[in-house]
This record gives sequence, structure tokens and C-alpha cells, in this order.
Amino acid sequence: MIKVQAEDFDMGAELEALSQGRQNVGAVASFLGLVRDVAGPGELSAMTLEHYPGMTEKQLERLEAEALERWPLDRVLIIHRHGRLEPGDRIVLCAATSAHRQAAFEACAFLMDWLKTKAPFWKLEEVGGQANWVEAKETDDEAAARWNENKQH
Amino acid sequence: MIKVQAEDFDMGAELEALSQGRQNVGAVASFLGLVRDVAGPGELSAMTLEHYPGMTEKQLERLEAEALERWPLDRVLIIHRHGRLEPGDRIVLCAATSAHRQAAFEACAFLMDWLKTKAPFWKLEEVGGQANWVEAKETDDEAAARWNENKQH
Amino acid sequence: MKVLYFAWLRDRVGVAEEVVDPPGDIKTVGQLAAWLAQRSPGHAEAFADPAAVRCAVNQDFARAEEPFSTDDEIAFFPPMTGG
Amino acid sequence: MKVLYFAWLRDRVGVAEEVVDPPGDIKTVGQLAAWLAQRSPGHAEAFADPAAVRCAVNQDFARAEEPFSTDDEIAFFPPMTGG
Repeated sequence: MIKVQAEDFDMGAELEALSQGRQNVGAVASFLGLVRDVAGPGELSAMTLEHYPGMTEKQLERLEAEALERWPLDRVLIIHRHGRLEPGDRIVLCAATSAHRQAAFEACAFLMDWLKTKAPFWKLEEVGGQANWVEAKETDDEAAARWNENKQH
Repeated sequence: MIKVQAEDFDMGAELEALSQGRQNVGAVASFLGLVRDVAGPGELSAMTLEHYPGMTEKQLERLEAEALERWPLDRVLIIHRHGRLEPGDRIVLCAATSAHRQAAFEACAFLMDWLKTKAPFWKLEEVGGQANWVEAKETDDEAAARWNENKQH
Repeated sequence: MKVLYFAWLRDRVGVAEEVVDPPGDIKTVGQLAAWLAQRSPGHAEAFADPAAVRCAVNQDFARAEEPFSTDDEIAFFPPMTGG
Repeated sequence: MKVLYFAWLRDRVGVAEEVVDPPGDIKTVGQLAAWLAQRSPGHAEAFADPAAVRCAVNQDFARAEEPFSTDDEIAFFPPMTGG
């Protein structure tokens, strides 16, 4: 399931719903991404997440399908927020459920690695009155490339 | 933080508390283990988790300390239930928080792999009126051995 | 045809989307980017480093050599930084 | 001295704990296991496969060659299956 939204989400309720009534689900691996206080203590900071409506949903649905094809999963959940966020705010939740823990763990790490490089989101950081677009990290490309043995999309 | 308890837990509240007020935590990786319905649809089944009180807490605290030493983490959480559980019931929750996602993911997988082989818990499965002790899996030993470059106990 | 811009590409171009009418010999998205770069100093700045520009055609990633038609939704943006 | 049993070792021995008084030449937990095995048919069955028996001394894992004193808390149990 894919959700792209400005609103916050209830992680407990979302994860609970994933395994509700699924009696062969033994493993729920999840990852929650939060806004870090990049300015350090005392200084005010915030972040605005811009995205490309339509393309975001399309790419995340493709990512979900890819994970379901690669691992023996029951379900996949990706929630990604956009708009203005402050330190400590939730940004993203990824989860994968499976009968076995290894598949759930691997799929969850895969979702995050791909999300970083394939989902059309851009972070604008505000620190001390200055707004700067966050630069893409090479380490994120490398992390995503780990999974890229086969051709993607 | 280590909790060994018969009672159920609120995963959302537990994970929320982990990152509450920690402004340099960008990543919360977690794993929830649930009782699977080993009997298949229609048949009643349940499980009783026995443990060694005292030793369990001692080993889990050691495991927590080991994870905090190996990765740049903020916090570690391990909750493990004991007693009688039914399909769909929560058994175990592991979580690791960090500034960065890779450390959180790896530490969480490490916690689960070690927990399977180093925490004194034993599963008694009831299927169709028969109670059987679950046998340890070689794959669990192999998974734990992945982390065993240095000496462990 | 409509072209969309996101993040710092939009900031430099100055608009989130615009309607343009490229000549018929502009057939790939790479050629389109080079042609757009000539429209204003802001456009020139936005497209100055082709390695820092990503493109999507109808919401799918597209390489510079990918052809497009004037019915397509074309978007230019920097490398993604979500997650 | 007190010995604890868990899971199917307890089922076979028949008690969760017992007080025993091993002779002085029993110095390691492996020797203790072999001596306990002679106490009853249930004990013999519990300790029949040494590879399937784990031991803890004062709540730390111990190998067969590990010495113990009569003040220690000794426990025998099968390989763990938690998580």
C-alpha cells in the first residue's frame, strides 16, 4: 500500500493494520525516517519536502510491485509525507511483512534504498534563516545499486 | 532498554517513546515477530514460550550493550514475551535508533539473529492437541554466525 | 507543449511550468533541455550542468537520448533527496 | 547444590530443579551432566545426546569443560528457540 500525504501518520496503527488477520505473517520489518535537527541544539531549523504529484505515486507503486516480486512477502507499506516538517517529525515509513524474518528485513532495506534515489522528492532545508536544497548523496546511489543485479523497471 | 514480560505491548507507543525528544535520531529500524498459525486454516493452535528468568534479562542486556558498541546507535529496545500465545499474537519487538539508516537496519537484524540463538527461550507448539518443543534451526545458527567475526559469548 | 520544473531547477527557471513550442528538429529530451537553456539567463543557469539534471517523460525517468512527442508531460528536476 | 532444567530436559528429568550432591571428582559441567544422567531413566533420556544439551553456570553459557563450584547456579536446557 502506498500513501503520499502532507498529514502525519500513526505508525502503531499503520503497522497493526498490516498484519491484522494475516495468520501466516511471522515477521514485520519496518523503518521510520524522522527529520533530524541539522542545525544543532538551540538553532531553529525546518525542512520542506517537495514532490512531483502523480509521478511519486507511480514510482512508489512500481517499487512496491518490485519488492513483492523479489521476496516472498505478504504486504508492503510505504508512507511518505511532503510539505513543511520540523525536527522530530515523521517523514517516511516503510514496512514489509512475511512468513520469515530475512525476507522482511531485506525487502524493507531495499524499499528505503530505492526510495532515496527513485522517488521524486526534494528536501529544502532551512537553517538560521537560510534555505538550501539538500544535495543527493553518492552513498545513496551506491546503496540503491546493491540491489541492481537485474534490470530495473 | 530490555523488557521481558507476559503482557502484550503497544508497538506504536514503544517505538514513539524511543525517539521522543531525540533530535539527532533520523532512523528507527524495527522488527516485530508474531505467532504464525503453523496448523493451517481451521485448526486450532497455540504456543507457550518458556524462559529462564534472570538469565534472559542478563543475556538481553549483554546483547543490547554489544549492539551499542558495534554501531553508532542512540538507543536499543528489546521486548520479548513469555507464556501462552496464540496465532497473530506479538512475541518480540526489536528496535534500534540512529542518526543514519544503515546502522539502524544492521543493528536491528543483528539483535534478531542473536536473540534467536542466545536468549534462553523455548517454544512449545500445540497443534491438534499435541504439544511439541520446537527444534532449533541450523539457519538461525548460521544467521547469528554472520556477525561473529570477533569473539562472542 | 507543457514542461514542468521542480526544486532548484524551478527556482532558477523562475516558474513551475511553462508552455513552449520547440522547433521540429528537437526530438530528444536532451535536445529539448539544450534548447530550453537558451530561453533566459535563469534557464541557462538551471541547465548549466547536464549531469545534475534528471528528466521524466510521462512520469517515467528518461535518459537524454529518449525521444518525446508534444503530447508528452515532460519534467526536469535535480537528483532526488527523499526518504 | 541446585540444578535447573528447562523445556524438554525438564520434561524428561521430571522436575524443574533438584538438589544434588555430586562426588568430589566431578569438576566440570560435562562431568556433572554425565553423572546426572545416571540418576534415573528420565535423566538418562534427558542427557542421551550431549550435542543437544546446553549449559549455563550462573546464567552464562558454559562449555562441557567449564569447571563449577557447588555454590554455582547450574542449568541444563536444549538449544534456544526464541525470537
